[in-house]
Amino acid sequence: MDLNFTQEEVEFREEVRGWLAENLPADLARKVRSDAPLTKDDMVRWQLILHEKGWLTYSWPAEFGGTGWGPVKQFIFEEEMAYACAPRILPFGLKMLGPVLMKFGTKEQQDYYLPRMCDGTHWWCQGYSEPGAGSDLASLKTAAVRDGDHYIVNGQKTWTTLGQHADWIFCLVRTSTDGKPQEGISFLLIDMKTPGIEVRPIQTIDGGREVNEVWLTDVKVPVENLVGEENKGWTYAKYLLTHERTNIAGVGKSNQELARLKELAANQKRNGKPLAEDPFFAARMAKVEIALMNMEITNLRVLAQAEAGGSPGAESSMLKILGTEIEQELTDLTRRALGRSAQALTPEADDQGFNGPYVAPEGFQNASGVYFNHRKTTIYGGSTEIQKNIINKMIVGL
Amino acid sequence: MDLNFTQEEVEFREEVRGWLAENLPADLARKVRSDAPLTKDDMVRWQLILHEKGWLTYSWPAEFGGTGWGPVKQFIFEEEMAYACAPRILPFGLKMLGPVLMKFGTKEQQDYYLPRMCDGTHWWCQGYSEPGAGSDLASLKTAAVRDGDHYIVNGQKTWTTLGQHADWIFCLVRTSTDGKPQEGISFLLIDMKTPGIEVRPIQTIDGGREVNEVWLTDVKVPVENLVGEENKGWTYAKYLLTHERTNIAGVGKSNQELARLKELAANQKRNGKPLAEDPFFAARMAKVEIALMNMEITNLRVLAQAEAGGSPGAESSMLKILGTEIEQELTDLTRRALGRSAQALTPEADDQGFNGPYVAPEGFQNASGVYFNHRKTTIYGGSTEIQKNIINKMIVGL
Amino acid sequence: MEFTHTDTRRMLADTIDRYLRDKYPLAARVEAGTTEPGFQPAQYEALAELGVIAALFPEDQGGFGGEGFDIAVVFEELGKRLVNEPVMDNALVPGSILAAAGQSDAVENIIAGAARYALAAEEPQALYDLTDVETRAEATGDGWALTGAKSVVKYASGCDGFIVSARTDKGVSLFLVGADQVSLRDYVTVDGGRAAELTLDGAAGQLLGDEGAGEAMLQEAADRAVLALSAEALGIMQTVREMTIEYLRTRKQFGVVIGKFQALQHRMAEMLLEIEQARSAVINAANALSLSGAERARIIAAAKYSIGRIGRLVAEESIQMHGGIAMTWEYDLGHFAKRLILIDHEWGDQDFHLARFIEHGHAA
Amino acid sequence: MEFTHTDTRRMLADTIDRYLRDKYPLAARVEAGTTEPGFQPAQYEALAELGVIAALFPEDQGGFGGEGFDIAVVFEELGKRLVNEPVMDNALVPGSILAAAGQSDAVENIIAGAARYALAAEEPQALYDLTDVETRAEATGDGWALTGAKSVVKYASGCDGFIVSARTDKGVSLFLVGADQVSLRDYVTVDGGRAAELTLDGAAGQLLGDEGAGEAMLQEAADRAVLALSAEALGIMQTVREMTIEYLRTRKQFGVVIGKFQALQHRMAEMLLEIEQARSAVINAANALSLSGAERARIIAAAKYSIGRIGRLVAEESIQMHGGIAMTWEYDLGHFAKRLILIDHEWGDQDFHLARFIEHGHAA
Repeated sequence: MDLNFTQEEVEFREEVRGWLAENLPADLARKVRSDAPLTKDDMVRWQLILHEKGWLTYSWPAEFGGTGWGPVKQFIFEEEMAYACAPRILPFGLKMLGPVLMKFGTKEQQDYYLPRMCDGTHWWCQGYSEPGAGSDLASLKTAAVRDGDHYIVNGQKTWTTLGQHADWIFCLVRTSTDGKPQEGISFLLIDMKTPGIEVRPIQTIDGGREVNEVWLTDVKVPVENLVGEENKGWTYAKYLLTHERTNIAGVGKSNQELARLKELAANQKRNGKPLAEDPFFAARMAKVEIALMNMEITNLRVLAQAEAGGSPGAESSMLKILGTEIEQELTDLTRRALGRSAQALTPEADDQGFNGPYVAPEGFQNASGVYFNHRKTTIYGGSTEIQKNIINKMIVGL
Repeated sequence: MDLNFTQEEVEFREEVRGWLAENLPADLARKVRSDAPLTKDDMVRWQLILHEKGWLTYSWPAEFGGTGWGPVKQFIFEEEMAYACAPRILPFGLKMLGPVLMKFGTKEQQDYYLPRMCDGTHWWCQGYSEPGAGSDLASLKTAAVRDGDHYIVNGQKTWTTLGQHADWIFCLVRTSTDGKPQEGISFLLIDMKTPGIEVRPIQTIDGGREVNEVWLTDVKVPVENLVGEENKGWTYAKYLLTHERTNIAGVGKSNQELARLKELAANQKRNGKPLAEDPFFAARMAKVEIALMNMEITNLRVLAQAEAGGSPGAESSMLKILGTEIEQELTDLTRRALGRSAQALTPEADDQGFNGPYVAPEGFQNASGVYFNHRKTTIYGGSTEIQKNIINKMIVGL
Repeated sequence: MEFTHTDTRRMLADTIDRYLRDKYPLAARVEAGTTEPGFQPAQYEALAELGVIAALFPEDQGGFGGEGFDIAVVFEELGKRLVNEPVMDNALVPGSILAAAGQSDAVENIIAGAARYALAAEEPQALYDLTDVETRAEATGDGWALTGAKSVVKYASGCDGFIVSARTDKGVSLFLVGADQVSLRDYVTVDGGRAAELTLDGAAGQLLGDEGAGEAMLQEAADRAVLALSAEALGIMQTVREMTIEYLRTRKQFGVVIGKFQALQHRMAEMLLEIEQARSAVINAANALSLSGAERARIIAAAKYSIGRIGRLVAEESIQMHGGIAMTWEYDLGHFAKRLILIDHEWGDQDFHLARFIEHGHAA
Repeated sequence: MEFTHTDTRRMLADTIDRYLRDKYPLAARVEAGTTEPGFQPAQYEALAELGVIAALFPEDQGGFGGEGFDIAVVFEELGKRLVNEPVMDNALVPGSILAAAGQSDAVENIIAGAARYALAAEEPQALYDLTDVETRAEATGDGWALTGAKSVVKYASGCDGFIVSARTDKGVSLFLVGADQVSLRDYVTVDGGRAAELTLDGAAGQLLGDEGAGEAMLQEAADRAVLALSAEALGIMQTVREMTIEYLRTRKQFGVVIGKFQALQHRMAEMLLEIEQARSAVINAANALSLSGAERARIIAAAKYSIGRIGRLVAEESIQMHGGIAMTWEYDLGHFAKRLILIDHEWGDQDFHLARFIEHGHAA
């Protein structure tokens, strides 16, 4: 047993931390820290800075131009990014489509798409979910009918995150209705500029406009945009979903949020004393901190296993459940710590030159919005209920 | 809206309280207060005192020699019994079999059995559960085969509370295997002295010996001991189970336990201050007290409905769930309040002339045992899981 | 014992219910909650005409109710339809203080829907503690001059006047301050509505009640507000309950309606059971308004604690059982859930009231 | 990072596991726990021979381990089979104090299983607080005379001596007291075993370590004890887990195995997930034994808090999922559940350790 990182890993962490301190633009870090929305330009700017350093493809093998880092280094990198309040690297191209293309794509597809998802040419979005499907992903209905050199695609995708900025979408489409629902699904790459595609924003309960519906009406897609074999898309989709995610638990992000919460609680006052010393609030914070400490060890255990070449079983589902619940609890405590001021919705206070008075303390203008927005985390990416089904299946076997 | 009892009800409460103060033997109250086990003699003694007063049949209609009290008076009576730490009135004859006989029994059965379950002649026990059945009561297998004027009964009953003292048992038996499991069940009264009956004690995890297995081997039961019609026993069993229970929530008992817990917490010390002032412990106590306050109102709502002739729906199941959870939580807090001394098992400290030193404070010699024993309350009488199924069925309808 | 409302209160409830069902579409409410003044003045006036405000005041103040159960009935109905008209903030709370201070003209105008006032009591540095008052009042020749800041004064914009708590040498007192005497920074609230930061810089104020009597007066108003909020939350929970039941019955996943999944059934049963506990808490609080001392304080604190705890459960569980659709602005549920959660941020959250409950237990 | 044990520790675990599986039937353990001396002396000696005690001490004290992970490995194995031999109470805890005080002969005898000692630290008036000491020690000509009372000293009967905390003018100190110097009132414990109330009336004692150093010495012993208890609880949870999984797979109700009911599936998933969290807490605590200061205190407190919380969940949920059978003495589960719950009553319960965690957070 050894809970410590190796000397090399410790030095690597220093290197990442040092580089971030010098290269992460302060305005971006400030936005991330206070949960203010990022523009497309913000995200692309940061992506290109990372790309120049060669770290954008931190999770890719060297043969495809990646860093070739193992799970532990990837984890450290992600932790440091979280601590520094760097904008998250959008996963759709780099973490989702990328690995699928590397494993199942043709050489031509790899050569064309992989570089372009790094250099800012292609912004990718994901076309998995459909309005009627929800957790039952395989019941999807968007149909692709072969017509000569093309597929004609009709249907509707939803929850397409940042689809409003996207150049391309990777879609699961139904190419056959024979057999089980899983058997007639194919994996298609679609240029968003193709006629017949319409993106309609979905406003979320916090007022945000991150997700979209994507409507497809007689969209012509060249057959060479098919990934792998027709009707085998479910295999690729599952590969993507179960593809080793070393930081599904979001330890770095939650540690960062906890630190921010503690600072807030030290400054807020209840009965003339810091809120952090109120026994009920202190207990709430301590409980989530302990859960996070335990989960961090659980996460390291999975990581060590992955580093040794093993693949995690039910632990991935456990980490998804725990990680999202801890994240949600932190957003809950943050809004609680703000008291009455959590009711104010004052994004203008984040603007440069804002002149007060603040309602919530600086950096906490949108705490309630963040709380409501985070309700999604236990719904998407395999809901908590689905994860419990998986845990039960893998361990109890029923 | 009026949350107050009527003047008549208030006076009735005073009357009950006054009578209990004078007539409840102090040694019995002391045993009940400190959760010490009662002997058969203890229980019979108290039962006869109540019978002499005419209150043993407090839940019976006047035509059968009962008090004729409505739901509210019955509730008040039960509350006062709990506050006074009176031994509970055993339900098997008076609350379970009695109402079934009144509704479905013959005149002869009523005339014979009802008086004898009051005057100490017949101690009744219940033969419902079987080892394989659990929550699936209708899957019972104990068989009664008609043979001339008798049934020949073979099978096994379990969880028979205080069966070791019993003169008679009322049993659900299978008289037919045609149709649905519910359709072939009959309701039989069996004299425990009949050859072929063996009572084997089951020791529970707290070391208690309240429950038993009852084995029946070729037990001859006269056909006149059948209640109602053959194969209609399920109807009677359900009547018994759903027969209006005005105090399923145990409000009086829990209020009494809470008062005892508060007293304990005021005397125990943590960091030199009363445990009752420790913020974490105070919060635990306050939460259960608030749950109990709310449940008390819910209970009164159901009671008012019953008094007006209505019959409770899903509320009965809600009160069963809440009442048992609150009871369990109180036993949990009591053992917590005792700290290390909850580990000692010192029933001898309850003996007259015990000479110390006490480990746990007087009256709390068996707090951990009580905690473990109370785990049964969410399992028996329709487990919490079964109650949730019922609530869902009645309200959501699926 | 009697757990049905009087005929008068049932008629009132029916009247409000029918009006809101017919004439208070949710879409307009949501829209109003994102713009100025944060509510629909015509609706507010219509509600006043229906007697919604008069029901909150006793006859000798020009109303026809004013008891705990009147407040509970009104706000439960308003909650069911997610009404964000400032009935609590501009009528119930300031009206009861003004009545206690003998300002009967102002109360009449409030009841008629012709005037709106707001209580400006909570300060930026205080977490729900109404006695944590740094605003100062100095005696001037014929009145008082107030200086300080108040936070999240709901529906402040357009008010005819403000009731402001301020400290003098005799402790906390309440003052009536004209709208022209204060500066407001107005903004939208997360749950749909508006509020303002209010600053006073030597504002002229008129003492309400006795000097130093402010804490008691505030507590009296707080008890009414807590009851109103709790009843509003109960109304919201009932609508959420209906929406969730309907969704469980109709939404299909994996070929069956999701209400067939036992894991969801059991969670729904828990939610249903807790909502009944919330209802009992509100009944108890409504009744407690006619009590006094520690008993009243404990019961009212217990209600707000219960509403805070159960409200969070209902909001979070109903969203989770709905899944993605509940995350959208377009679907009604999220708006109900937001208000339910934010009710815990008004007049003391669940921890605040748990502490208050404990404190008054010791005192008893 | 490395999350597998060293070969030596894995061999030790295998040895203990094999021995207990073959030669430590639960029935005998349960029986022993209800009679005198509360355990099976022959088993205790056999465990000592296997090296179970030696593994808890470093080489320079005559053992071959003594690190956090040695303690964790041993007690996890003991927990799995619900061993109630006094390895913690008569060896680990007193042994580490005696070693620190330079009593190497006594430690040697402990390691050999030839002598048993017990720490008598907690007093009747104290809830887990080892610094709440009213027992007094007065200097005599050549030693000390102790007067006071100690509560729930586990496996006291038959001990060769006691380590007693007592107050002098310099604070709390520890003393070695002969068995003939104390009176014991011996009794059964709820979780199967024995303990005693211990009284001292001018008992002759020998100072261990420096006068006034008692609190630090006790805290050092407490950290080891908490780790041992946490690992024992983890072992118990694993057995409970296996029993419950087996029961879900085989017990039928309404015609299907109960593990098919989704409500139980989801609760089982939560229990499985929490047990993994408990495992992580134990690993963290084992590692923390080599740290110092607030960091060590926080991690060890966090582990005991986690074990208390998760232990209750596992005990209660496993009984509930089993139903009636789990309530019987004859079925194994209840005995595991009882020990799991009572572990929260030794060396500070979850509230005590949550407070400790918070306190050391502020200090850090």
